[in-house]
Amino acid sequence: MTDPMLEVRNLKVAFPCAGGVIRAVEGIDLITKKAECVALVGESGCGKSVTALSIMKLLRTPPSVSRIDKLQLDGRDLARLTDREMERVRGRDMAMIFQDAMTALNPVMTVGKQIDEVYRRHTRLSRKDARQQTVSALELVGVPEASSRANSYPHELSGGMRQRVLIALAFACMPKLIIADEPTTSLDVTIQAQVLDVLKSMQQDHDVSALLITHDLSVVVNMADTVYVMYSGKIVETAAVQGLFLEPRHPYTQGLLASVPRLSDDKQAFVQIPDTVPHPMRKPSGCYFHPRCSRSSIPCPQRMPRLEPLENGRQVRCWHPLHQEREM
Amino acid sequence: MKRSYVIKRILYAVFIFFVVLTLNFFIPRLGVRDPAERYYPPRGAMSDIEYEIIKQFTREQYGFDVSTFQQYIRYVQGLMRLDLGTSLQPGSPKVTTLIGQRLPWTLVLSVSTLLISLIIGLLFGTLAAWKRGRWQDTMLLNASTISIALPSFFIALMLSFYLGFELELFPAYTNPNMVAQFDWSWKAIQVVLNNAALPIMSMTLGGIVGYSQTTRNSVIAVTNEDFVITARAKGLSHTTVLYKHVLRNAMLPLATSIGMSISGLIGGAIIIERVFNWQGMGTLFLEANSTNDYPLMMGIMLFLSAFAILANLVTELFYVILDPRVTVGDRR
Amino acid sequence: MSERSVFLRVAQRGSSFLSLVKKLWQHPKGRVGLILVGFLVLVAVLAPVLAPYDPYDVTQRAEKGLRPSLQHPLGTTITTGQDIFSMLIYGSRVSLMIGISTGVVLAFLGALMGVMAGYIGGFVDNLIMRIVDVLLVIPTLPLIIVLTNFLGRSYFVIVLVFVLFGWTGLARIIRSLVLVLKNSNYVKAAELAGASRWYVMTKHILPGTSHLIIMNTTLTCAGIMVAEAGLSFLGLGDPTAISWGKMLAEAQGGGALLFGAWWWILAPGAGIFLAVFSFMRIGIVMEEVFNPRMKASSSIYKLFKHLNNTYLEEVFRSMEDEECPESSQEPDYLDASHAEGPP
Amino acid sequence: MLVVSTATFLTGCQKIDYPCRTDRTNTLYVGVVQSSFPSTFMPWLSRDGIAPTIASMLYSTLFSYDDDTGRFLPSLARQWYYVDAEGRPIVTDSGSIDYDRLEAQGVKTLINPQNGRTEDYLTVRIELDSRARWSDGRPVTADDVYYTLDIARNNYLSNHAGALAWTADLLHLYSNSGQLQLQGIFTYNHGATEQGYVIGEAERDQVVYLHVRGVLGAVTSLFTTVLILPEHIWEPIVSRESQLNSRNPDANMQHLYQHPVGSGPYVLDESESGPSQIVLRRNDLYHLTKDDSSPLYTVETIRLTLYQELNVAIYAVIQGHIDMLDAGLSANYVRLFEGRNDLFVSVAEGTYAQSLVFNVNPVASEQTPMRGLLADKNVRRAIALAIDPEMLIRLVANGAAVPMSAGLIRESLSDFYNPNADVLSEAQTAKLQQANDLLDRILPEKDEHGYRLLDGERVSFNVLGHPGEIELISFLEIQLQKVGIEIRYQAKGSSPETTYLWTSRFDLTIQGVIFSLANVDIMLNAHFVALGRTSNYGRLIEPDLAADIEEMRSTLNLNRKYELLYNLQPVIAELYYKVPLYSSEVVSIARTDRYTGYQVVAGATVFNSTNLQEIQRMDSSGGTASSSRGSDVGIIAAVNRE
Repeated sequence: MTDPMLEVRNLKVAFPCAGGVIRAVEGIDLITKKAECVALVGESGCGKSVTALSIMKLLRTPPSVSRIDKLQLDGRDLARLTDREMERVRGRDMAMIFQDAMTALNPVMTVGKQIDEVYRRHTRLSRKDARQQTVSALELVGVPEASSRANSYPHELSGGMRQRVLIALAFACMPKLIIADEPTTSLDVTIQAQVLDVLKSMQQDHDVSALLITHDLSVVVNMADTVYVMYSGKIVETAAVQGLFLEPRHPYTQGLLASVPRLSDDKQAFVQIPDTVPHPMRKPSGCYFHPRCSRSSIPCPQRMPRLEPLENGRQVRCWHPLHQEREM
Repeated sequence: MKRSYVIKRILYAVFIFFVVLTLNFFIPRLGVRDPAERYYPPRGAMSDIEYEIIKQFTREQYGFDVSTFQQYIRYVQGLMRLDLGTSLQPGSPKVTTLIGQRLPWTLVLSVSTLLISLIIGLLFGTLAAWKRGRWQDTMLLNASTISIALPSFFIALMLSFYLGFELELFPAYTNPNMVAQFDWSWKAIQVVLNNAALPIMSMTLGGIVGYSQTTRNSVIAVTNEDFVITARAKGLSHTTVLYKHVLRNAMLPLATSIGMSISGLIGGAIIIERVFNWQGMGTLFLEANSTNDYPLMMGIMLFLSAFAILANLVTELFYVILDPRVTVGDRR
Repeated sequence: MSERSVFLRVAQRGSSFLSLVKKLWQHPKGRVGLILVGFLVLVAVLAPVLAPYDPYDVTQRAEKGLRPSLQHPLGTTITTGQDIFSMLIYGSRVSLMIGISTGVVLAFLGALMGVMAGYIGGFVDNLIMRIVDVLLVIPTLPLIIVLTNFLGRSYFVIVLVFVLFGWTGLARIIRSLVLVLKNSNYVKAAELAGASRWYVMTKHILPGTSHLIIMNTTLTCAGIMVAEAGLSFLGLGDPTAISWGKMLAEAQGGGALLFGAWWWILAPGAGIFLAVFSFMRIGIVMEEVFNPRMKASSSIYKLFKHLNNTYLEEVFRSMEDEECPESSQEPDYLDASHAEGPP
Repeated sequence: MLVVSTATFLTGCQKIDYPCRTDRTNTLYVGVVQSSFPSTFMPWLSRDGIAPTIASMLYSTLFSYDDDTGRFLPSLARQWYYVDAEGRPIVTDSGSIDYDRLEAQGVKTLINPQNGRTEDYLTVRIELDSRARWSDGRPVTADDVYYTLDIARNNYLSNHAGALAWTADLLHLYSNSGQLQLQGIFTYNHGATEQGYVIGEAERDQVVYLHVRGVLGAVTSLFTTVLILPEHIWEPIVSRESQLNSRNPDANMQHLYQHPVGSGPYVLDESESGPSQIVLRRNDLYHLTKDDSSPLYTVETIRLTLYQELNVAIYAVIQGHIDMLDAGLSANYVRLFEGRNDLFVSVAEGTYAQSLVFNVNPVASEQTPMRGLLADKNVRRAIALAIDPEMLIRLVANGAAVPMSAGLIRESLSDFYNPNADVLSEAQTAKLQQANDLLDRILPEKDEHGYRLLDGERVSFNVLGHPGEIELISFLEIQLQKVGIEIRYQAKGSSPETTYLWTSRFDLTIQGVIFSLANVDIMLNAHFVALGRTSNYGRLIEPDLAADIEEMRSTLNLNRKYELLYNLQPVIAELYYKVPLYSSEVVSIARTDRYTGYQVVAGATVFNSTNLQEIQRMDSSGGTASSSRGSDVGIIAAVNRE
């Protein structure tokens, strides 16, 4: 078994604010192997993006407070790095693709320049060479007429192009890990597919590990190898992608799957999970999911279940996990 | 696209200028039967007939002998030749000459005020945004409330009193010899700086706070933008992020407020010039007011308006460079 | 984008004036502002009772240039021996009167123009916005000086001029808010239900803008007070009345600086400061009350200063799986009145 | 950039000595308080501020006038006298004018060239000083005098020539048909010899003959007020098309105004003068000298600096930026200078009197019941009695003033002052009693506040004044309360003529008057006779007074003139039309660390021609020059009052 590329142990993030503390992430573990694509799935507000930012160490200490037992990238302990050292890791060893390319790109800087910056920062390339690299990086992600597009401002590009620029930017130094935070949410469906293709081929061609953060299970199916399902700051289920889709063990996962409309199986009703994610400051007692859970029983409102290991490295956090009952 | 935008802005500025100059032409003509009335010299001991002659002479001299429309045409033609009219001061100096004499002195004050308050304001504002919520930030917030509540002329009086009279660090009032004996020598420049110290100080105090506040707010706003996180995710250092990404974008709202203060640059020093007896445009305007020198007053008004229009236009065009997103259409 | 949401938030918090005052009172800074304004109004109204001397009495020549003492708490003027404390008290009348009356009239005009421009749109909007553009480039102070020269020096003229040329700022803000409101669902619903333009304007749009107007009015009042003091300082105010600006002008003209009579300058300056400060305080607090985001963001940092580490550790510990959290409820020592999301 | 600006800013923080503090030259730095300097030096046109002073330093009059004694002192001219038909001087053996012979032999009947009518004239012979030079080196000749008087009287050439406008007799009157008529004098140029007057070949350029109608006052003021212009400079430029006018923007005319060529003691340093500073240099060609033939004026260079505010100027004196201040200060400031031995405080007797004027005869449309009340002499008298001048002097004028006689002639003019005219100098309590007695008879009814009622309405007057006079009016308010009359402050407009004097839109107003020997004939005429002609100065219609003033003004006999002046004072006093309040003293300051030897001159600040002649630079090696001025000239012209 290869060493994990990224190993996160017991990440906790809280946002103290007037009236209490927002518990954003409550002790999650994540492992990404080399060249593997791991998906972190959950509804909005469950702490996915905070997790991503924490891994990049991009959260500022006011307003957030975080604790982590272990943060290792390719065997290197990131948790102990100073800010200065961390700067050298970001962009070179791990990079991030953001959700909305419109806001994630500096509006008053040409896209080429924004990519140049990465090379200028992490390599010893001259200005001219950096630009050459930029152009080829853009070509790699399928931007036509890359050398002239490099001189465009973000607002002059289409949404898909912008997202490609973001991908090029993240892959510029061929990092070991890519964190993609909802990389396609803001795009049209057709373009989504194109961009996902680009992302996937980039990831696989260059053997880059990826942490994909999304709420969209269809994306997960196409991209991911392993899936972590997150609910209200906690991991509720982990599984390989097939296992999870075929046989969800947590009621929440089941709900998520059920809420995705499927053309193939029209017998299955389109089900929605009732209510919404609890407010991060007013989480229910016991299992956070119990108010919305149809299987809720005595222990559920009292105690939080542990993340129990199952077969095939699967894990689930539930008092009443779904097993074979599913067949019935 | 950009060119058409630029042309549009220029045409609009010209349009506004025409509206302003028309207003400027008609305001002194409102509510008086004989607009030349304000131009007649004091009657003194003249008899009716004598005074009639003088009035007639004055009407001819100042072009009131033709119809209002023709007067307007003449006025516009005069402006085309950069002629703002003739002052009622003895010797009938041209308004433009008088403005030319005073303008540099006002610019000494206002440009240095602008630069100093901008530089310090940027530093403080960035610092406050950086140290958001700490004492530096709180202090700035309180300072901004206080500085608005303390009118600049009061600050000026207190500075004049304390630094000028009590400590005798700076001249409490401007020495007019400074203007008369100015010869570009190092010594003369020193004298000017020495005299300008207190007026500049009293004007910068408010300016610094204002710019700090604007800078702070826009830096904070920009810091929360996604692209700043992107920049940090690229591994850029704090300072690079600050200079290349945050400040550059934070400059946009700041540019508007700089544009606003440039347009008010000359007229804004009126009260301070008065406190320190600084021989600039402000005192010229007040002199014109106290001697009822209407052509001079209206000439200065038009000049200030034109300056403001120009400053606004330049800001808008500058914006095109600063913010590539601005192309077509009105930002407002 | 965020502006829009702020506007809507401001607009939707429509409630009565009284509850607004109540909210201000509950806010510690707002309370200070309210008390100060109330104090100033009281001083202005009771000026004849409070003033120990007749401030217009220029006949006390034996008492000239006295330093502050028990008899004259703020001393007397050098030129005429007027009691500065009494002048200060009477000066509040002019400041408050001009400030408040101009502020209120300005609010009406600015709101009217803004609502018209925003709601009717089209030609009216164009016209009003062009007027705004023109007024924006004409230098205000020189223009006021010109007009007082033409129209005479009285407070009526000053208020008139302030109103004529001061409405642009408010009108622009109101216009942007109205543009947002116009597209909001309840206005659309009213329009679909066949409500007349006038009805929608007065019943839906105006109430929606009322808070913004009130907030702006307090800030305008403060601004007008400074402007009035400036005009009086330049000798363009009413020559017979006592105002703080005119007191400063007299102090300067009467050689207060030469004689070192600091009390003569400090007193009216303090008056101006107090009045403007109190109104600004109220305005700023209103801004916080209507737009709590601002407050929330700044209070987080305050919170961090007083952050209790053991409490935080407790929170983190409670996140652990092993220790089942019995008390997921918040301990109340970090309690504040507002509960808001993270920035 | 930050570094540069910080550095420059810090250099600005150093204390810097101003050039004048170390200036070793004989340069007098003078501060002037007004809004702007004259940019042109047209000697007649501007009467405001420092302009006449500068004009009188750049140009010269024929004679100067000693206001205290009524003597003429030589300037451009050495002497003048009336001549008889044969050109012989009409003087007594002692050299003074022989009035007996003047009336008998001096009058000559001539045809007025303008209207063809025959009129009576006197002939004046003026002898110019042959040493007098224009600053371009040319001699001052009789032609210059003729030219000056010609254009001064010609309305088509010198429109509104202010200096002459005051001398009513020299004004050009229009008949109803619009025809120009000359009144007063006309010059008699080269035809003098044809008329039989003797002019020697050698003195051709120095002798001027004038034909003067019987208006002595006009002539004397002409001698001492009209600055003589150089014909050779002005004649080519002044024409009917380009008139002499203060607002004439014609380029040639402006050149003429801005590059003055005069005959005064100083010349303008054009290169150094600007909008905030005027530099005058001593004219080397100036003909008058001291006895030891050293220059009459000891100060070589005068640098006038413009200050817009009095406090700024005082600060400049205290800081040593300037040596003296050409501005009257409030007596409040005296306290500031106490104990400073580097300052000289000049407290000079004032020639300027504040008076309270009643609108006794408003135009019909402005008549109100209250103004009607003012037509009653007893009401005016009661008001005059109620005013306590001592209190006003002590409290309003801060003690720096002297009481003014009700006859409006200063007490210090002891030869002319009539003590009988001082009708208001009793004890205040007695005066108040009298005033109340008088008013009780006219207005017996009072309201609950003690104010008198006229037909059920409170007797209340508005006093027009500028804001600086509010204090004075407040005091009057208190004093008039004691006789049950209410007065209120009313703001004056910017121009007295258009706002109130001409339109007679006022009840009472504060007016400063100067009645000096030099102008008394004109001013009394303007203030008490010239009804409808100028402004409301003269809306008092009193035929007897008018007749006396007219005679005083037009008599050929100076003795008679002064006798009439003496007799007029009680008449004026008893009319209570202009009630004197006080005459303020002129307080001014100068530094003593560079110059010494200051004199106090009546009615003047420290910056006056006496001081320019007397003061000495402390470290100059000039020594002490004697200070007597040419005393042996002008004997004939010297006026003997007896």
